[in-house]
Amino acid sequence: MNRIRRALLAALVICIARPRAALAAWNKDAFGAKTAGDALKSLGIGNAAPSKEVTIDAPEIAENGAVVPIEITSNVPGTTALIVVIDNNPFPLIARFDFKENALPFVKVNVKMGETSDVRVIAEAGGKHYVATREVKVTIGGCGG
Amino acid sequence: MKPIALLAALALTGAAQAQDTAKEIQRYRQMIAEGSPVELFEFAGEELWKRPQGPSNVSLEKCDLGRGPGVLKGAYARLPRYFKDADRVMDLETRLLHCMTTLQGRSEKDAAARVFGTADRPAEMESLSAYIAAQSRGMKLDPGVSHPKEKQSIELGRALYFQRAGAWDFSCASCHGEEGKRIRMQDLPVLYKPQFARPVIASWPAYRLSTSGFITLQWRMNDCYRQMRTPEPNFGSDTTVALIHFMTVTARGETYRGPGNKR
Amino acid sequence: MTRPLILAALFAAPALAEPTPADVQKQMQRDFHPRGQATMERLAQDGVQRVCTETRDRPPAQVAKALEADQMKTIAFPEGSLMGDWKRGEAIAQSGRGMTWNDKPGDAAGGSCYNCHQLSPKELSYGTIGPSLQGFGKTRGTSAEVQRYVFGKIYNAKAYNLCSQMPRLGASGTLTPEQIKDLVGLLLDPASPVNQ
Amino acid sequence: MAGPMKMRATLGQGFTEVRVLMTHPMETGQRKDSDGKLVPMHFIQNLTVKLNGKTVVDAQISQAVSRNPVFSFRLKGGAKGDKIEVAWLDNQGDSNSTESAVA
Repeated sequence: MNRIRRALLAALVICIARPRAALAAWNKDAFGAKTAGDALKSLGIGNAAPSKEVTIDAPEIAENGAVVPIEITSNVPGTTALIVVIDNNPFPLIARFDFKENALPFVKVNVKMGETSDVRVIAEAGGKHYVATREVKVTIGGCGG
Repeated sequence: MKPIALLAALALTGAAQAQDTAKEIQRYRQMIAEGSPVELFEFAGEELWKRPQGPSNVSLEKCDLGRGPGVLKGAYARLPRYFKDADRVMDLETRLLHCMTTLQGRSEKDAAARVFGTADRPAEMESLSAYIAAQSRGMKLDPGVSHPKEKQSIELGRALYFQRAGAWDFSCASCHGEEGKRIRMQDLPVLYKPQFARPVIASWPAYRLSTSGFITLQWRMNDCYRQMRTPEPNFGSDTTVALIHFMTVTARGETYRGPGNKR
Repeated sequence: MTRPLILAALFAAPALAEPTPADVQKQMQRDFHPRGQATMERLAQDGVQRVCTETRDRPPAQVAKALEADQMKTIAFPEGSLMGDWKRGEAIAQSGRGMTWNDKPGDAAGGSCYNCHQLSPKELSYGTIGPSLQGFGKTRGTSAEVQRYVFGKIYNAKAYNLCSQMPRLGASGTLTPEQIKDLVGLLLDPASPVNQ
Repeated sequence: MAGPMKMRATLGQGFTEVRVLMTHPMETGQRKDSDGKLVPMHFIQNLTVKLNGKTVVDAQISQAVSRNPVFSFRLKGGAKGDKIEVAWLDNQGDSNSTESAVA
């Protein structure tokens, strides 16, 4: 009886919690932060150690800041999340990817850059943080096509 | 924006670094090509190709792009060419317009009402171009060159390329006439010379990064004439087709690798 | 069996003849429509455009001389100093607006100068169709003749080099004489960034 | 009113590569339209990748991801026919998802 009740209750909780959890999962404070430091603080990231195990593949020069391709990977064992920060963007936090056991800590995506800036990628593994930094220069062009 | 600081830094460095810059920009373009949303347009185009429309309520699937009704594989690489049923040379967009009017029973006015779209609302013609052009990837550009009307069209295209007109006396060659020139930072290919026409023509139509829209060769002709300060060319006119035809013939033999990506 | 071949040959012969500028103009009249301020008259070639098209920008010296002299007559040189405000000149040089079918006729146009020329060292996004004009006034000074030359060249480049790729910015009604004076200032004023 | 999505999942060397394209304006709220009015913020915030029904990637993203986002992810192992599902949710409550089998 008790077990059934508990199971029902659990199901109910899941039903209610699920859509809300999906919405709440977007970290408003972190994404609304105006500096990289504040954004990382909101994500609970303090000191991140520079690491060669975190890699950022990005062009050194992007002709168009509206589309800057980046490819990020972590070879730190047990990486569970990758966080992307672009220091000079008005809202520096770009993305947080959480990986479950069947996913490799790898993402390729196009991002917007307002100006030349450092791109930082932080890997989370076993409660510790590791960081890689890479500068991408943004230029403009002529009249196009 | 700090492009100025960047460019200053670039200007101060030597030739070796200028070469690195070119290499890096090349790498940027390569990465862009790998992660381009161009497939979204191909996908939307496929739906449009198969969607019944117009008074006849039929799809474009029976449209003959030169290789027989409904044959898409390699069709784009063989355009522009002469079509007997229309008795004229047509490029892809002109031919699509023809199919919209003949097969779907739409008026030309309706079918050509909105041929250039925006990022928010791509034009039918743009998505269809993406879908159809993609099915010529890996094939050699082989536009029609033997029919008298094809020869006529190529010659007209060549003459148009050098025709000075408009409020600013420009011809196509005013900007695209000499090697190694650029407008602002944009390189200007000399499109009557094969070595320059080949890579350019082989990547049109294309996704345009700066506007997030899809652009076609008819759009390119239109917007060049706008900047040349002439009146507006009619969509699918002999003039626009002849220019596209001339440049495609100049690029003949190149392997088609579009739809591409433009800045 | 030979008949189609002969027919094809008959067709092919006239088709191969290269269309003349007049033929092309006729074709364009059929294939364009007016839009905004861009009227159909713009397709009609004047003598300069026709000669430059026919000769692929290499007109015989005699013809060039005569037509250049005609073009010189179109230039309305204002009285007094021709050197305007370089700051306004810089803005005009930067702007690429004006004369297209989607520019409003009354709005101020620009000279599109940076599209083709290097001018101020601060602007690194410049074109290379025309020569670099960086430091232009440094060696030439600001004498009345130099001012007159620069004003005239911008007003009607074809008066100095018949088949130049540069638009006739004054003669075409793109820029006002006041705007051209500001561009003269940009090129010649010792305080202009062009001469730093 | 979500536009088309497209996904391809292919077996790579020791992993499955998932490439997904989405039609989305990713408006930053700072861009002005042709009338000079600010276009309201409109961007994808959450993205999930599921492998055979189980979430494997859970992403939160900002308006600084480029218009018409294209993502690539890599999943461990994987076999032909495995079901991949990608879904997104934006700040205006719009959502979309797509499904495909590993090829």
